[in-house]
Amino acid sequence: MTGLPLLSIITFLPLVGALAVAILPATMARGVALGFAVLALIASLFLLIGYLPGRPGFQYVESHSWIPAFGIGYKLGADGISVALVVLTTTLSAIAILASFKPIQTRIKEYMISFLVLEVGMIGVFLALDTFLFYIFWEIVLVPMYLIIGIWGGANRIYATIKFVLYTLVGSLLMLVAILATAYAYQADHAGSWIGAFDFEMLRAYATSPGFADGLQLAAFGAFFLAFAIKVPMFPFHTWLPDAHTEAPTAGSVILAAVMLKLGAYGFIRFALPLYPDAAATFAPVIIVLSLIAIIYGAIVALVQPDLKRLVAYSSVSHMGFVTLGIFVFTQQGLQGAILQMINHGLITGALFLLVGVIYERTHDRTIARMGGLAGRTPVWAAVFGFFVFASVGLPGLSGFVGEFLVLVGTFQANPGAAAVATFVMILAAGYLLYMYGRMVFGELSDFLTGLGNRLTDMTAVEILTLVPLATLVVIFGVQPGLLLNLFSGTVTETLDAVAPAAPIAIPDAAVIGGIVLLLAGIVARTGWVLLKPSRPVLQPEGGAAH
Amino acid sequence: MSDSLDAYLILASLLFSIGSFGFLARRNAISMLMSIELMLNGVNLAIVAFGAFGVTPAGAQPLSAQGSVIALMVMAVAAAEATVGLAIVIAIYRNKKTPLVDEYDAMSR
Amino acid sequence: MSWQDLVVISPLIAGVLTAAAILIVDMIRPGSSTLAVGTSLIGLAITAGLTIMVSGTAFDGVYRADALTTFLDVLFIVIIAMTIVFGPDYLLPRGLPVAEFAALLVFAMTGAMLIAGSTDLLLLFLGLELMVLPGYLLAGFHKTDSYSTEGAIKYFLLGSFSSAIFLFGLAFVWGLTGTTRVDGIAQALAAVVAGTAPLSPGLAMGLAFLTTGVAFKIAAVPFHYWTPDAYQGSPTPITGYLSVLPKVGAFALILRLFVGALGPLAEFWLPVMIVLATVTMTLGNLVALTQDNVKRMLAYSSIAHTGYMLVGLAAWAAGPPEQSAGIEALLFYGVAYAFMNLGAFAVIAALQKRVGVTSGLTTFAGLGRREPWLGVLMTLFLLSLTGIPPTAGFFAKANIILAAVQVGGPLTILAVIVVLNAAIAAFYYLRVIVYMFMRDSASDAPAPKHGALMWGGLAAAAVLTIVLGLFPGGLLDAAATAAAAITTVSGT
Amino acid sequence: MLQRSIPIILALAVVGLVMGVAAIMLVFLGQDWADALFWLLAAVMIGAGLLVVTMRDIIRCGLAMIVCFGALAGIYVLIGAPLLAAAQVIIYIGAISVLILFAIMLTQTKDAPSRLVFQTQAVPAAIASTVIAVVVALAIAATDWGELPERVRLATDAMSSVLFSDFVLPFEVVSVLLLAAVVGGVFLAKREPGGPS
Amino acid sequence: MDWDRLIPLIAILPLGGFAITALIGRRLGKQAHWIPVLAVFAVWLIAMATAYNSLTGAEPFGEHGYGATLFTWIPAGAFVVDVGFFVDNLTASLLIVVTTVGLLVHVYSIGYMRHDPGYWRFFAYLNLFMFSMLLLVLASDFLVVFVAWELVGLSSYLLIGFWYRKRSAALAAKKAFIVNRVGDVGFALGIMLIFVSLQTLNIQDVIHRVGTLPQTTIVVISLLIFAGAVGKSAQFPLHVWLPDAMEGPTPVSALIHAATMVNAGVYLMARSNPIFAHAPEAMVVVAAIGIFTAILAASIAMTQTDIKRVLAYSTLSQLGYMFAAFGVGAWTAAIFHLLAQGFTKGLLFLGSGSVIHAVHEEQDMRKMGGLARKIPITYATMLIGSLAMAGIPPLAGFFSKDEILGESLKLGFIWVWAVGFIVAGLTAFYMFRLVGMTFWGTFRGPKSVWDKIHESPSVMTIPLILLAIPTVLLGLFLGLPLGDSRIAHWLEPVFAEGLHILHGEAEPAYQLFGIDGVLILASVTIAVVGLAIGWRLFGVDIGRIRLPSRPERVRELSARVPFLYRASLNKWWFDDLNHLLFMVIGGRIAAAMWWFDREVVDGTVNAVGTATLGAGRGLRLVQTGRVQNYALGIAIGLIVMAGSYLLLAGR
Repeated sequence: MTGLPLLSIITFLPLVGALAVAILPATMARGVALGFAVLALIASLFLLIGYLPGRPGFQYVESHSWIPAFGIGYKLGADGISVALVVLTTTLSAIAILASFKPIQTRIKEYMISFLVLEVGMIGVFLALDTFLFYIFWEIVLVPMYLIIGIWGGANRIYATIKFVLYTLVGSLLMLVAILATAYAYQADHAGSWIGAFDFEMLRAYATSPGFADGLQLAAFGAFFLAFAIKVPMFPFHTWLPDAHTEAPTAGSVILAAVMLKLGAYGFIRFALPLYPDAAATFAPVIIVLSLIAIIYGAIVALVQPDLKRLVAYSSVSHMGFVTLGIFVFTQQGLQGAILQMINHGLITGALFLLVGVIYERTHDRTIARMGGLAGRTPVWAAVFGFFVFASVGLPGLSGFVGEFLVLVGTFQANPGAAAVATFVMILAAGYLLYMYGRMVFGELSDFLTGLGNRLTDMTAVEILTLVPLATLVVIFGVQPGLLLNLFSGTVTETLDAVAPAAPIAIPDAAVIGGIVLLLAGIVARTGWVLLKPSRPVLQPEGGAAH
Repeated sequence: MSDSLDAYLILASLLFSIGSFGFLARRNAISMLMSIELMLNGVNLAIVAFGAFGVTPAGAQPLSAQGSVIALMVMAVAAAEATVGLAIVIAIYRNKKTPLVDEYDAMSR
Repeated sequence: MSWQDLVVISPLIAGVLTAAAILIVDMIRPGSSTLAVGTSLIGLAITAGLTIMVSGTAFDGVYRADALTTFLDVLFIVIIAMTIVFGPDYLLPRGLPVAEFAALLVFAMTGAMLIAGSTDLLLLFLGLELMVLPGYLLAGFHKTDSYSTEGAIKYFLLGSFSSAIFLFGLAFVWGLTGTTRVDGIAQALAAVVAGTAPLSPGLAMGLAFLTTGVAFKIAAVPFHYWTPDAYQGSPTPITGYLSVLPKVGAFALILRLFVGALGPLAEFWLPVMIVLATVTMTLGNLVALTQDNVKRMLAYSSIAHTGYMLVGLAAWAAGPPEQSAGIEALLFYGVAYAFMNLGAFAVIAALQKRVGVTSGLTTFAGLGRREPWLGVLMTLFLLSLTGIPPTAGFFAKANIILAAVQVGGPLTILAVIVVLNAAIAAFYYLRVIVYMFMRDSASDAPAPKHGALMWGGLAAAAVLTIVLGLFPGGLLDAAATAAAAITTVSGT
Repeated sequence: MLQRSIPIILALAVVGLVMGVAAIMLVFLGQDWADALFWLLAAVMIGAGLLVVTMRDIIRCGLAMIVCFGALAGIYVLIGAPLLAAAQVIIYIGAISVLILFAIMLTQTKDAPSRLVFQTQAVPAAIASTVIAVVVALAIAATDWGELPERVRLATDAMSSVLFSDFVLPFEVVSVLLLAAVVGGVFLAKREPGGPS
Repeated sequence: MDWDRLIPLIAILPLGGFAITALIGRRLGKQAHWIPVLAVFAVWLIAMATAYNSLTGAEPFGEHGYGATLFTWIPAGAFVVDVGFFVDNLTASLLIVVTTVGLLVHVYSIGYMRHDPGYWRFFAYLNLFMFSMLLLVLASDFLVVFVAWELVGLSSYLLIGFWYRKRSAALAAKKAFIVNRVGDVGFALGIMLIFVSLQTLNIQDVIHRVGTLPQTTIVVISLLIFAGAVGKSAQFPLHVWLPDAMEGPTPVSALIHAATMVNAGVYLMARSNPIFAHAPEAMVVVAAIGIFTAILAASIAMTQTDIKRVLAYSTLSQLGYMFAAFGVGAWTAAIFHLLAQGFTKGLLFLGSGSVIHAVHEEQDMRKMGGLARKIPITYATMLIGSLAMAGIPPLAGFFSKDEILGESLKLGFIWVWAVGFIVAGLTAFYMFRLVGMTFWGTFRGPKSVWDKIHESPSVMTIPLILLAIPTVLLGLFLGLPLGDSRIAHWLEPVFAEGLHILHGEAEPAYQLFGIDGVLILASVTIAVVGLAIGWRLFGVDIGRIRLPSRPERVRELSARVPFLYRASLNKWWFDDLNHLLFMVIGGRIAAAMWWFDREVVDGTVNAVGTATLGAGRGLRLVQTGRVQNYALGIAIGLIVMAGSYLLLAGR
């Protein structure tokens, strides 16, 4: 490779941008921020072009000793998955920044800084090859998002943002313990030398042979699982998501849905599977059951959401369920489909949130029931919205379909029953999305919207500009998913070789029954509790709801 | 009787616990100070007793001498503490107009 | 007493002289804060220089200037320097003298340094007293303020009570081992461990009293009661000092006493330490959740941090004595904790420059708007206290956890408890950020002007907080050598 | 009036009892006088101590404390540390007690002596301190100190040599300690011109 | 000719037309129709050429058709999906119907949609549909078929909901899409099962290798594919969407919901016939569902008053015939009926559109009557169509329907024949009920309307005439000579293998003066009977033949069978059932789940928070502010400490 540390450049360009924004006057904040976001995007495109899909292992690796005392290194590297996700991140960050030009009018400097720092963290997560470095980036992501939701968010933003951070923190801190324990296990088995104890490649090599002790594997995988499951989010750790999505500003929701949810799935693929294969195999049935629950449950709950953003949020739960499902059936199609689904979900849901934002800008309302007949008033918006709604429904020819179908095929090989269950969500997805679309776009213009008069304008050029790239990508990946699939097929094979389940994963009745029993127990217990005393959100500082 | 270490130690512990009782029970700041002095004296008695009866390990200074010196130091420390304590008592007395500690509860929870 | 001895203890002498110098200068030119600060900084610089230069043992071994001593001494000196720097902005508007403030601080520092270096029970006790006595006085430094004096008397009464307890224990240990020397005690106890001598009830009780006394000084639950009141009442810069120096100093005492002297009995007091650590951090965090006064909240949080540090000690006690990871983690944590906590309190002090400004949460409402830089700095310190990378606080915690998992067994559970506590703690730290950035300011009074010293000190704290988080390597090595200095001794 | 003097009566009773025992031991059992003296002093010390923590009038408490320390000094003599006894008399009775009495004078309120002597928690306090006493006593009793059969008389020169060889550093530290205490104490006790009087 | 370039154009041209019109159509205004119409015309030419060459067995098509791969769509390990086309005689036959009807509908729409503000949108959608439908027909890979399958669903959604301001239209569109999805789930699962068991999705490979699979697997696969067909072809129980789909503009109903899309199910099964051949059990199911749908729909059609809904139910009924035919193994007959219906139904719907146009967008037949004089061309063409539907020789409908009935009887499915026989009668009846109520008798609408009624413009009538031609001649062309018909020759290579597997030995020879003749007579008779009853009740007015309509008799008869009448009127309450099941009960479940999510899942999270804070609130009470309390605490702590140390020492 060239001597140029490309990955570091991609990762830290936004940071430079943040500093620049901090120094320069607020009037220039927007431009500068966008500029650096675009620079990062361009840099990441260089990576995309320069990356050679065929080769195994990582490319553009940069490795420097950082904390020699513990063998912690600054190590970045890219494989197919990282490349795809990094480009996704840079693209959507740029779009999100552009999209927040108009909506964000207060404290624009702080906003842009937070956003750029956020981008640094996300890219770092996708590129880090040192478990410690990974954790650091992982946590860095939290703070800017916390501020973005908490400062520029909606009415109930503080409750939402604190919930988001605390929830995520619980998981990630346990993951820290797991990372350190793993490192120590490695060190203890290498004559007390810390060298390589945090180096992902070394750890992976060790994990394949001789492999970590079972006890450690189970415990550590458990911790990783919790951290990632909360981030994905998997049922039943998903309840921070609707709140966060609903309260976050448009761009925040976009990034949250498009990239941050992917961090968890990426973590599963990059770290949890290769490092603890046996534990992963042991956990798989449970995770599959949880994913199935998430897929169906998310869709069903989405059916009755009065709030537009909440509906999309629950649809995310459902769609991300496909991702985790695809990962843990341990089949080529499943895993490839999962990764594809990650990217597609990023593009589609991101776009959906942008479109919701467009309407929210004009109406300052997200209640589906108050909308209606937008097709007549804002035809362009209606058309674009329809496009992405159908992409989200999983219409063939658009990218959403391929990922989902691959996951289903992969699942079918491992466990037809699971595939059958998951496939039924095709109906539900059509159900809630078309209900929402028809309710908002068709019919006569609702009284509420009529009341807005000519404030209800169609999309502006900038808004269209933010959506065009997404739409194009959705079509391209729908017609030529090979572009992506070939990118990371090699990596997928490597990962799967690490896990390599002997037989198709049988979901033990115990897992299913256990899950159901837990649900019922939860219902009973909680109902009792509710009847005893109605609980209200308490995680918020007194008076937190107020602006 | 007066030749048994235990007697002196128990005496010391008695003094110590009497002092602690005073500290726990009295309301007046100065009474509490006095109680602390009692406790310290209990400690001193124990130290001296150890010094008088303890076996000096080989090569060390005679235990009795050590004991006395330590006791001396403790006295000095007690004196310093008394100084500081009384200064603080006087200062707070100026603010609160009462020596009764259980009325110093502006800060709680 | 030889020339050599004097050289070895020269840092202490320098400390005392500095204090004296400050007082004398103040007599010549009364009330000149700049002069006082200047004198003390110069004196501290000299002290630091001496500390770094000298090494060896003095007074046939009762005082050792080894790596640990140097490490801690430098830390103490920096802490005091920062506190002095933060002082004037708060003291002057309230008509409090800077000179006595500085002098008392330096006295306390000398005491802490003495603890760091002494290997003799009596000397340790005296150092402890020399460290805390000025503390009592400083707590009540704002003598016309009823809160300050109330905090002071509570601190003093309980403090001397615990001193008496500590002394009682000391008496018994001494009486049973016949020596006040740390190494001597260690040998005597080694005999006990070896089984040649019994672990008598008397000794056990002595240890119990010692532990209690020390636990009080580091504000471990259930001996923490003085902390919230004393912290809340004291003048804010002094609160910062109180939350750091006496705590770290007491930990120095713990190192010398429990690691140095009682090391052989490690697995005997290990269970107690584990329980103490768990209770301490949990209670500290839980109660901190409910506080609306930031100083009081940070007081409880400091209790929690004590718990984290105790985990480091427990990690050492549970492992083989020569494995010093736990001690290193403890030392590192002490340093990180010192800077982030000082910084946080300094921000509060800066806010309180205008007399009458409370330390309530509402004071912070809209700070991000009114004084963005203070807001950002506070955020940084709070994040570090939370343990969010890339800050010193994060690496310190990670280090503690790493030490714990290295031992494994019950300590792994302790590590999990630590992280769960960290999650709880996040709530109340973040809450302050909520007020600073997500609430609108109650008062629209113009922001007071802060002195260059204040800014300098804050900058230093901030830089240290970040640098220690990003490049902890150097400090890690220092901590390693320091820890080695003591573990090797007790290992034998 | 009656229960006001209960503590005094109680203390006197203890003293009388012990003195009686001592007298009996001396006269009838012909024991050596040291034991008797020990009993006597112990009795006085404990009794006075009890008075210190129980009496209502704080000035009398102070006086009782002096008595208590005096008795302790006697015990020091008995145990063979006359020099320390001297120090006790000088430092405690001479300095600290007087200091305390001054403080009492300074902080006497108009309505002193105050209504209530004890905290509401006097009973638990009593229990707690008793338990401490019992625990310690048991521990002492259960421990084999391997002590000498009889007490060692302290050689004064030995003490001085120890003080100025081994304990020279502590000695110096103590001086610094006192200095610091004085500096701070003076500042704190000094009446502010503006402050409340 | 370079077919590899040409055939893809069949699908690509409409796609291009769609893209261009969608992007710039708005500016083109009333000229927006040119691009789409021309595109479809070009497609028609190519398709005809292709069909001709294929049917004549010219190279490269030959006997068994010709396919080519264009590009690889999904390369995922073993799961490789190629996009390519495959043309054989079955494809060719479908191409003829789809492109012809499509072209005519396009032309027709120029007139029909003239005054609609969404003119350009309409043509864009139509082209999108053409693309999807042709892709469906041409695709050589099951997954690509599935893609087209969904795309036709999309275009149907868009076109049904074309008049989006009408809430009913929007709902109908949604209903159509979702109900279709139910079938698609089955289809998708079938595709997965096929891949997992055969490691390929190429249709030709699959149908040639399917025999190697275990019986049960094949049955499951065929049932799953059938599920997909049921959805798309609106068979019971997924038939509910089609009548509602009439909310769309009439040309749409003609093109999508009568002539082409709804036939996709039959096409799919025919395309994968060997799979079904291996699964007789599945075939029986197909036959049963098909014939049941036929009678069900026919029974409903008898009482509907909305002209388009009547036609819709007749469509259902005829589709039921096709399924029944396929189920009994009379595949050729099924396809024959498909072709015949394609034209006939297209004609009838366009005619009804012309009628509706004439009476100013009125669809209720009770407000019509006597239109024959006002709109003669429409009348004539629709009369032909109705006769064809009724199965009056020698029109197309007669041949195909007769073959279905005959085959089913001869293949031993007497019950299918019996029901089908009744349905034939009913068909004739309700078709002439329609004609009678619409064209004969006296006009029942407002006078003002009557005066303004006039024949539609030629751009609309010409397509009617053009469609009438195949309606008349197709049967003669394809259905003769009896027993050895041309259509049979066409499809022989497609079905031979499957039929051999199914029936083994060749079926008995055709005997005009034997059983087959009897059957012909029977079906003609029943058709005439039904027709006669229709005339008797609703009147007739063809030249000499005149009868008045007799409403009171109708009322009397319907009163005689009250239950059946109400059932038919209320479509056997299927919509109500679905509403109850999915809207009411489903809604309840969803609401309950949301409650669960808020109170249980999220509630637990919050409860943890509450508990933690509560603990904090409790513990802070320890901090009383009284020094002695603190001291006591310390003392107790000391005691505990001492105790524990002593205990530890004790061990």
